[in-house]
Amino acid sequence: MSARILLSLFFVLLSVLLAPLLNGVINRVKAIVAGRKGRPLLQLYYDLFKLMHKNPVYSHTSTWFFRAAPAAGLAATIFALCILPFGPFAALCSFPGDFLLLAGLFALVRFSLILAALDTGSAFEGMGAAREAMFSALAEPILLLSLVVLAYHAGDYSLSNMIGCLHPDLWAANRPFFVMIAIAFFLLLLPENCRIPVDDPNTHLELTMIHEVMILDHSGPDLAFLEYAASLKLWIFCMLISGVLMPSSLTALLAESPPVDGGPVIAFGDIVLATLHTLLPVFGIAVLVGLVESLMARLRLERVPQVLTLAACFAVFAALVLWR
Amino acid sequence: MLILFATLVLLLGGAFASLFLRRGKWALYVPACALALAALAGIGFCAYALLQPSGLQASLPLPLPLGACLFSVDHISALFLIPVFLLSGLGGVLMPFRVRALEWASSGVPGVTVKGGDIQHGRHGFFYCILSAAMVLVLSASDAVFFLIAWEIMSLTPFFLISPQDKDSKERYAVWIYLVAAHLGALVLLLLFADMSVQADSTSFAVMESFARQSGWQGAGLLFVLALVGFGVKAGLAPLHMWMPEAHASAPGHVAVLLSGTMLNLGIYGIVRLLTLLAPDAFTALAPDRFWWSYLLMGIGAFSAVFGILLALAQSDMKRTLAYSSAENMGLICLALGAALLAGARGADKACVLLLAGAVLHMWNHSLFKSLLFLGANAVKESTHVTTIRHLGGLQKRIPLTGGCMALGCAAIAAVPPLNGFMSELLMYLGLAFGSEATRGTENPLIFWGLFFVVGSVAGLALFAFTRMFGLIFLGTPRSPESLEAKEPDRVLQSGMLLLAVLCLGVSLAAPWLFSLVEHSLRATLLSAAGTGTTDLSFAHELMYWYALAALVLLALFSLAWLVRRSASWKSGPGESPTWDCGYRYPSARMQYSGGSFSLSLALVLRPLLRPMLRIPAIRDLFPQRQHAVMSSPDWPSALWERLLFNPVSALAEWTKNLQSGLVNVYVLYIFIALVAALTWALGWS
Amino acid sequence: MLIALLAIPLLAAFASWFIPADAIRRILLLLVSGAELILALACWFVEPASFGGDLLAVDAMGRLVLTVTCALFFASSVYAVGYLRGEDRGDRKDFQQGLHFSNAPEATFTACLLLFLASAVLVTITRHFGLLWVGIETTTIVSAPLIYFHRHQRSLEATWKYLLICSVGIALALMGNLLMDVSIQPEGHFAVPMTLEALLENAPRAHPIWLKAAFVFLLIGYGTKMGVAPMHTWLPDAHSEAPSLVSALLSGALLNCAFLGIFRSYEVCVAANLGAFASDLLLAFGFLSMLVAALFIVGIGDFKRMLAYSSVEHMGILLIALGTGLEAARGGMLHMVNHSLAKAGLFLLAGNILTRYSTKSSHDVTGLNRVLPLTGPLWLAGIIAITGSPPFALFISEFSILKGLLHRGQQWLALAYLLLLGIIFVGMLTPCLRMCRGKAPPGLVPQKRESLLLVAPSACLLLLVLVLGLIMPDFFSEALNRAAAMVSRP
Amino acid sequence: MDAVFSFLHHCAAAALPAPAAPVAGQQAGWAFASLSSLPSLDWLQTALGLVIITNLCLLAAERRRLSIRLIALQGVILGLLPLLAHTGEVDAHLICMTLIFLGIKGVVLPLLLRRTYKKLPPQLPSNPYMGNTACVLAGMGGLVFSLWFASNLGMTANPLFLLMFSPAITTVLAGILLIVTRKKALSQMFGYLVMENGIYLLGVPMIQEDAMWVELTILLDILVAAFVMGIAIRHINKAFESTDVDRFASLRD
Repeated sequence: MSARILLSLFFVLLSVLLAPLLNGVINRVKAIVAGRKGRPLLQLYYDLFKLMHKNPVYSHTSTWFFRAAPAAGLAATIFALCILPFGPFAALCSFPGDFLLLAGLFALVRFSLILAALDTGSAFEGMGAAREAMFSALAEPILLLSLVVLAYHAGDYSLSNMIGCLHPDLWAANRPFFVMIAIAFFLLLLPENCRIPVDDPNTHLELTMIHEVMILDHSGPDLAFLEYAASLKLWIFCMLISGVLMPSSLTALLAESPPVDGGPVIAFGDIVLATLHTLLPVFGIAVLVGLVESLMARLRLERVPQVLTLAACFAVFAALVLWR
Repeated sequence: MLILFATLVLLLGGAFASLFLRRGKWALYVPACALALAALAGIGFCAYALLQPSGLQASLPLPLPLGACLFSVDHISALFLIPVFLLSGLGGVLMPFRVRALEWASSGVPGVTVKGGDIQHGRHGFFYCILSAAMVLVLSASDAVFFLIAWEIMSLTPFFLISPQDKDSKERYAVWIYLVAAHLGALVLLLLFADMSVQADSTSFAVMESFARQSGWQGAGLLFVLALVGFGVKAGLAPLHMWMPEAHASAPGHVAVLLSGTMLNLGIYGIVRLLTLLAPDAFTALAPDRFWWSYLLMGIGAFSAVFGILLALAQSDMKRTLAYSSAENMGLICLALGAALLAGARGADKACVLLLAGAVLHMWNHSLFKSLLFLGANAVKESTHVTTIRHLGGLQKRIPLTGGCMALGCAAIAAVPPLNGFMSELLMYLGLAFGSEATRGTENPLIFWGLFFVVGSVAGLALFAFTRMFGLIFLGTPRSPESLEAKEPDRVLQSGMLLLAVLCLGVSLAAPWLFSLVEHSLRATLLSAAGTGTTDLSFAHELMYWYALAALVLLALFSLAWLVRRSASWKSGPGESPTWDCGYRYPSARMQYSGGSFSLSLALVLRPLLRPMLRIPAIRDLFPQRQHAVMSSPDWPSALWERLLFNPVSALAEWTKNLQSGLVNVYVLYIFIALVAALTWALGWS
Repeated sequence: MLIALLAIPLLAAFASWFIPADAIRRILLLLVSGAELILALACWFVEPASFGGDLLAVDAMGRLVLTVTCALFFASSVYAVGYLRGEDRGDRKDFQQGLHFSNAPEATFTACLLLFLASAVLVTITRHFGLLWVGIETTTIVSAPLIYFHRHQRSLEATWKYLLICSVGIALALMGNLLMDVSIQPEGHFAVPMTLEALLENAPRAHPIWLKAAFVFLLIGYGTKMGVAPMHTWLPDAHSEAPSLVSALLSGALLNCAFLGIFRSYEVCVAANLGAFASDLLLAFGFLSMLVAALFIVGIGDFKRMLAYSSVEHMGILLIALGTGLEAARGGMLHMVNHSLAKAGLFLLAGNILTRYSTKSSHDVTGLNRVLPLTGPLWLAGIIAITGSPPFALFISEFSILKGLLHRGQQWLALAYLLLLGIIFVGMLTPCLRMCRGKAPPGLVPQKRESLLLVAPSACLLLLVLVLGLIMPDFFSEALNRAAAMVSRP
Repeated sequence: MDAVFSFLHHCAAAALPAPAAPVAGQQAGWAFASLSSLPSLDWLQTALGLVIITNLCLLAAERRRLSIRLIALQGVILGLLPLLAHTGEVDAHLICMTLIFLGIKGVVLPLLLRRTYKKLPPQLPSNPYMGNTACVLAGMGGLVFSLWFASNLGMTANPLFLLMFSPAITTVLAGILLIVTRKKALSQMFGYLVMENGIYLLGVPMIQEDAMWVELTILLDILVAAFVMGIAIRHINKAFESTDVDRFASLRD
């Protein structure tokens, strides 16, 4: 097992560990803006830990879909994490066309979640499922379009090469393009991760909720899996945006250093630097999400598609900019 | 080639044996055996044909009135033949049991057949075999007249199969619209082949192809449009799909398998075959003045895909949902073909191969999962006698095996990894991406991106449609007594579904090998003109390997998570409780989200495309009466035909009836007028 | 041989007036029609000696029509045996108007049938224009009593219309014959014998404008008899009111005879280098017929009238085929044969349906497949055949006509042709499906067995159409070629 | 009604020589030596003019009794035509034919019609579908059409044909018009007879040519007889209690 794979594995583990922190950051930002002290940063870790030791309760109507869905969702999300590059470092599984698989894995998550929600036979969860299905159906093509445009730009079809190793000069040459793609991603992040102008993650009983209402009946480890998978998904989106926004100086370094057998040698310091260089924007985006959540009110349901339309517009603009 | 003839003889023999036996179970078992044997032999034959370097040819000395009995099976035919054999064999094995179940259902008592039941076994078996044989003939015919005859036989026979019991006016309408569409489509093909055979002065496909190479067709564009319309009707491409929901919804399971699993493919086959006849190197060097062919294909494909899935997600009947989604999938295939044409013309070899392979594989996959879903729908219908979502629900607890297979099928059709549906769409996506890259500097990337977007939206909407269908029918609580008492179908149907489900999964596990198989046969036929081996497709193979691997990885991760969960909740075992009712004490099954409410919000968002019709009663009194809110989304693209074509013609015909007034004087007046007019014209004629 | 062909039915007709027993008369009918069929088939193997120059002589086209006529007549007479047995004597209630009516005497009926056969045979075996005209005129006279077999008001009305309109047509055809005689006369004062041979010989010197006028009169005149729109108006009435076997003969034999008249005139026109003019006229009337038939078939209720309009359509197709050129004409000849066989079969089946259901409305006939287990499927097959679907032979002929049209470079006409075919298909299929499917109307018990005499003739005819669609024997193909070559410009 | 008819009759009689004269003049102009050698050209032209006049009178006539007389008149004129149109020697064949046609057209058929008419129960005359004036005008239109048509035809071997053509077509068209406009079955038979007379007219020059066309027109007459005897009297009246054709329009779509 080469060092590179070990490195990738390490970054996957790092992501897995750090992902729930994003929620804490967002909540802390919201609290600060609202002038409150707020929950601890590590609140989600505590929650997850507690839920893992709770006994699950299942509805009479539910079937094995209900039980399998959280695990399936988590498995798919973790696999998605495996094909996502960590900054300039190639992903654990990097192959041409993997960005398509990323979208497909999101679809798998959604598929299992929706079915689990419908499995309870509750009107509320059915409602949530319908909305989730609707918004994600509208969001999926936009995500795909943004990704394919990125691939077009890179001339390569693996995420690791598309967003992982953007050369700063190249980035600078196409700055408007990347900014627009990033905005499109950010606008997709909001509905896909149930953030405020679209959805409110804090309440459970509103008739207008989407994601939270879908998982009303889950409990114990199942709920923990779902929450965890959600935070991982948020992490993935943040990583995508940071990958698009932040060209890595390491990439230039890698390109310049002569390849010694099995690839260029990277110094340990560089790795740490690049890691920080990647993590910072990720948390920066979390801060941004927190700010948006604090400053905006939730949109009426029928206006949510407008957010998606906006995202689509940015993606199309980006495509046009690139094509021109 | 002898094997092919043997399968044909088997099928025909089964057909006539069945006709001869007329009634009783042997009238169904004999054709079932024949179909199964023919399927085995046929699949072997396909494998053999795919291994041959070039196509196989043969002819029969049957004095056909205009053409000749020429057979030719090249790799394209073989690729299309595989699902035909597979599904006709499967359907054939299922046939006796399905027919029996239908008869039991009509008697109302399980296990009891009404004396002199209303299905004529012999006739049913006969036409089933004939339909299979005709499909094989269509795929192997290499002569225009022979092809047309086989085509029309294939188009006509389902008419006898769609509604074996002939129960209600809905089924009758289905039969009618099916036959009308089939024949009108065939008439267009008649014009097409007549013109081609006049120009080439021969009805043989080989001669036509060489004619196209040497002198080229006059009005090739028109011919192409005719082919697209004629074959598009059969493939159920969106504005021409009006027969599909009716016929597929009415057909019993084993017939629907043939109709949607194989017959639609033949429409695609026709388009591909005609492309090779009209422009033999269409996929490698399409002339610039024929680029609009590809645009047209893409346009129709995109339209069909989008409207197919939109209409599918608004249906209240599960079989209709499935039927509309066939329009979607055929649209996707058509779109990929069009994109491949464009990519090939622009020199984007990789994209062309990927798109074509994606189209072929998607055709296979569609055959598999659509058959699976139709069989599942049939199982639901047999156990509950309804297929409307309104009356179903909670079936998973009652028929878990059917439910599991259906869930797999739904996941496959909704393009969820790691199943086969996503596998072929993956190739299409990648092909489109490559196409956009290879055509850098032209306006084509925009087209490819647009298609990419369309495919993406369709996939998203398919997820919506099929989670809705599956979730509302199989999950939750039963909405009616019928679904409360659902029972698993018989073993044969169960194993049929299981087989298809395993195949669905197996195809995605065997993705790399299947891809290279398809790639080789495409290179030998459609892409033969583009020097072989120039394009490096190792990346696509890599992707396919990864895709096959992804299934395993996902499984491993899932079991890991499952284990973690089990160990976490090990201590006292899970608790049981009713679904949380949000504080309302008497929740009932009727409060669940229904099909209409599920798709309402999306239908409203997509109002301009879907044109939903809402009828929400206003509540006025203090004590309102029982009211019904209805959402329906009429199929406006096919209603357009009715408005623009059928209604004016019948109005005109109504008016014309006045001319036959019954008065003999008027009749003689007609003669008078005709005489004077003809005489005048005769003098004026120079 | 030719004289025998003529004499046998004539003698038998006279004999049948004097035979008292119905059974013997029916056997006589069968025998005569069988003998005629054998003689007609013999014509394929032995070239029959001509009589009186061209007065009685058989050519390729005549032989084709002759064979079809005799075959149809044989099928109809087999059917007639079963049919007449089922017709009860005396008064009975008319199901439409509730009035009582009785049948014409069976002796008259049989005699008229035989006379009809004789006159139709005369038309086919003569190459003389005058005799042709006489034959066609005689068919009109002798078929009128056949139509008026059921003596009720509607059939009387139909007979009246048939007689009046057809007589006008016949008169116009005579006028056309006269004009042709005039046009063909060379300088000087002598008559040309009106045999085909002499006419063809003299045609190149014919006076073109007179010949044009003659052709117009002949086309309108014989076209009236043939049921070409807009002169077709008698056809649905007569076909729907006549007994079904008479309808079968009218549609399958009579129309062909009239077509033969047009065919011969067209031959002369082609020989006189007026082919282009004549073919334009033929195409115009052909398409008009198809159009009219299509519009009348859509939404029609009466299934016998539907079949009648379908005859109008097919006559239109024949004219189109004739006017289009060699290949199409070949298809046209085939089409004529196929149409006769299929249409006669359908009419015979319609008779079965009518006796069982006692209604001609396709709205009231339901569950045919259950009520009449043999007639029902055959009826459906027949409708599919007559609308030109493979594997039936009408598909082949329609396809070759289409090819002919395209060969002439008339894409728009080809398109119109297909469009009309499509409309007609939908129009005919709709009532047919309505009839075949569904539940039997209350009070009708499904019949387990049907009389073979009533089903076998049409089954055989339809089988023949099917076989011709899949296999084309060489000698038949040769005959078609020769017939088509008669009207194609060299 | 009678007054109207007599007025029309006079009108027609007054108007006819005018169109008839140009007919003769024109055709005399085209006819060459052979025609002018015809001994009785003037008589022939007068007879043709009379035929046309009787046509128009028939179109104007309302009462069937009058129509029968007019048909008889026309029949006599037509029966004499073979003699008038004859160029060579008068032989037995010609005399025979003349007698036959005179007998059939001038005597037998009118008598038959009369007998039929008498047998039918008396009925009020029913209005035709087209008024008298319109009928006559339409007949004139037919005359104009036939003249135009004849002017476009070329010369024939026997100029008599050209001479006969225009009256023949006029008569045929008038016959059809009669069938179209009349309501009574019997009146339609008149129309048919007139039409048949037109055909006969064109056939007259052929009598000396051994062509059997004119003889064939006899068959038409037999057809008419069959009509009148078989249908008009025995059945229609019995079944419908009327011979108005608008009573039997039940067969329609």
